[in-house]
Amino acid sequence: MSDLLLVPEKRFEKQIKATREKDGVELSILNLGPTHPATHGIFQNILLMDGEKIIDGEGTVGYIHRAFEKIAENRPFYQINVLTDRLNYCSSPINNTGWWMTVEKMLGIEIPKRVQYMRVIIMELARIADHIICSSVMGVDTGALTGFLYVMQYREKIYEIYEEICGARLTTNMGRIGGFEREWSETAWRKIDEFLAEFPAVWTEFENMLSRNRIFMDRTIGAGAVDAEMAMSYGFTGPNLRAAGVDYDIRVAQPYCSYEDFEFDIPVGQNGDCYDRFCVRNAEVWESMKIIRQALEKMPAEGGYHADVPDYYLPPKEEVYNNMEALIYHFKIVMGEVPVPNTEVYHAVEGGNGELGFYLITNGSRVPYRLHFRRPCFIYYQAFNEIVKGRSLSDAIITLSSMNVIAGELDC
Amino acid sequence: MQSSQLDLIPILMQLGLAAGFVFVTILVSGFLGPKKASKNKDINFECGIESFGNARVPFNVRYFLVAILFVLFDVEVIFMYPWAINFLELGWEGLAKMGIFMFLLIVGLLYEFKKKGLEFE
Amino acid sequence: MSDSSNIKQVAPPEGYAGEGFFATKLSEVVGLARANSMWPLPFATSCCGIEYMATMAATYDIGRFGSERMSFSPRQADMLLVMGTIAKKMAPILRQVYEQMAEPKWVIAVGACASTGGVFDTYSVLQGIDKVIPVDVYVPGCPPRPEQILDGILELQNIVKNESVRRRSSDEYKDLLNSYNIK
Amino acid sequence: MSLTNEIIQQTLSQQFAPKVENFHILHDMLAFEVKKDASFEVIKFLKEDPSMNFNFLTDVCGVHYPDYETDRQFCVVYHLHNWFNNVRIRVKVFLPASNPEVESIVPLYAGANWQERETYDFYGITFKNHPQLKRILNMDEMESFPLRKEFPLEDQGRTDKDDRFFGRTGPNC
Repeated sequence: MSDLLLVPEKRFEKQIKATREKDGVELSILNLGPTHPATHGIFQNILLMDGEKIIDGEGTVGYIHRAFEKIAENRPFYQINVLTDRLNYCSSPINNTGWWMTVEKMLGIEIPKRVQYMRVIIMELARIADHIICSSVMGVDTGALTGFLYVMQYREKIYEIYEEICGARLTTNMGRIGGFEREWSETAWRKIDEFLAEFPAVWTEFENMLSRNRIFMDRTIGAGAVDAEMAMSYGFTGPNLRAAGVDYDIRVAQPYCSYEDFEFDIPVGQNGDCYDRFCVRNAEVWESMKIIRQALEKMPAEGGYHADVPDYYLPPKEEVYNNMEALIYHFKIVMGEVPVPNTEVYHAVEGGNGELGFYLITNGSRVPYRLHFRRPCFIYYQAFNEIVKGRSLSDAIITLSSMNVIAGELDC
Repeated sequence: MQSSQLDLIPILMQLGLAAGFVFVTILVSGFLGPKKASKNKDINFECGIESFGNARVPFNVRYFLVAILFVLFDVEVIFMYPWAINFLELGWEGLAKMGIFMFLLIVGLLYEFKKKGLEFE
Repeated sequence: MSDSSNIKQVAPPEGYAGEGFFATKLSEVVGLARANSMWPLPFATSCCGIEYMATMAATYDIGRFGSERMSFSPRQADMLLVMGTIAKKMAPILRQVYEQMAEPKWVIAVGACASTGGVFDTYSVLQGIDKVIPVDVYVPGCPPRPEQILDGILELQNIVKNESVRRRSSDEYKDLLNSYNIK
Repeated sequence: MSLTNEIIQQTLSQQFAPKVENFHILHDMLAFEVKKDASFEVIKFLKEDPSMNFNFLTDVCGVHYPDYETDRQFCVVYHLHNWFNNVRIRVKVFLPASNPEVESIVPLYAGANWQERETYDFYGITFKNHPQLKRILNMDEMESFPLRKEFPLEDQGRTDKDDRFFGRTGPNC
């Protein structure tokens, strides 16, 4: 157990000497280092290689550790939303809405149906955007750059929808305690409809290009296979777990934000390899589009865009200048004399990569006492060296890309 | 020089121009480009961390085997080029000769297959 | 026929008149050649990296400005685009990559985190990469929009156009490197 | 028979009477505290007992309570989730301030490996016979444990940000 604490290079040198004497095979150390085009983020893997085959490996993370949890202990609730959209920055609206739902659960605020439907729409759009990047970058890693360039245009269309709703493209800081900061503009609804009209054809084209492509199938089928038992014991959640055959999805297991009103099914793979993860993510894009269509149809007409909680929801500016209560509420919210209970709450949301959980401990003051993010990437990435042992280096690269490890969420 | 050779001079000029342009640009950029060597710059790039161990490690023999086999069959293809050009004039007799040549190499390929030379794992 | 009275004569480009037909200096020619073919090293660490992917993609296409070819190895890179948060654990790696780049080299700090540490004023984040390597252009924004990143690259192209050929051997440049004790 | 909080509470109290205490329900999730030495057995029981069957470890994290009494200043919180009956549970283990140490549950759930390393990295809580207990997110040369309450947020060595302009008078206001 002690030599595991050594620096990986020292540990592998002992193994190299051992195998050199025993069967004369010369092993070598490869550094899949922090700045590497194949790792779509900054994590390092020092691999012990026999030619092309990986014998052993050790991962080092923490290269963009920004101490989110320490910052969260010094920021009031509405300022922590800025942190959450830098967790999994490919689908930041999901993180934002997840954080707002945790705070609302802690404060016991009831959200009107219309706002819940709007939140479902924006979360599913973010999930589509996340899967667009992951699937197309998987194509880039097996050599198909065209797919990436073609599909990224539709991610730009989703960026335009974000801009209509909250003004930002990537780190959206969307929503408030109780709903959204403003009614969605006419162009936002029109752009959502346009996106739903155009995107299916594009996504079919993208899928046809890669799903039955001989090169892509040979590269990904069987690479980085994870069985259900190992996935559950390593804490896999999200598309990586569903690719291994376990149909655990929080939107169905513990429905939040009125997900129970929509019919959608959970795509599940069989043998949990890169090809299954790719297909599960592609199928989930179809499911998300189905959810958005149902949400648009069943959207209740009235209900406004935020819950009526003046204690926590900043009143609009013209009201603050005109009537007294709004001024008092505005002052109390900004100065932080907000009635916060002294409690603990854990709320989980189905993020782009899996179960994104917020464990919030409050002690009645304006800043949380302790906030812990359950980051799916951090938990399932520890199985990477286990999965990749004994496989070739090119399998390791495609496994890393298919697991969609986002550095911001990995070392938050 | 006969007139036919005179026609070749423009081709030589073209060759000279192409090779010249490449050579001159490399030379000029060699002079104009600033050079700054330092110890830290000359060690090989290892994704940003100091490199450990050396890369001159004896590697597995199967890489060498694959390379030699490639060269062998590549040379075979080169022999086919002259045959492919005057394919019609040589007619059946040419095909027979080429067939024997290729048959010998296919026997070699089968021999490798049996000896598992192409197995990469 | 149109009477030639109301045709306004456009002034000829200034190289046309004056002494020496389109006379130019060597550094301007070299600068022009360098500026329009800057090979970027995308040192993408976090959210700005994803925004850079949008800049590389079809809509904002960085290839229009000569930076089509991404080089992930510092040996063939001209400009180091540092995008995203640089933690203290990452600083020596960033410095090593910068030192191993071929001269002439430039650095663009894309985003607030690379320029000043941004929203993360914490114990583990390097407060701005100019503490470790000299920076030529800072692009504000968190993350900056693709147009802002392109504007930063155009800004750098102006710098490269007007840079004299002898800058890299001038002692003012040597003092700059010594201040970062880069040998 | 569906697994409700009361059933869990009864079975656990019978099984580990003195070691398990302070059952409370917060936002419809049962939470309880376990004595330091019995934490491994309780979690093993929760995982392997057919009636409990908590097969999924959702999360491991640490909390620092500087103003509690000295033998309860650190706390390790485990979140477990029973997928079959869809029940979540929170197990809290309080540790003394002087030498916070608890049994590692990597043999039960492989997913706890890095999360325990992260808790060690942030709070200095050592996990006995953890396969590779060393820092994961911070630099290896760092000695202090940053998420403890007395550790300041800002980097003390920073030169550029003048506290006066940021409205910070005292250390970390």
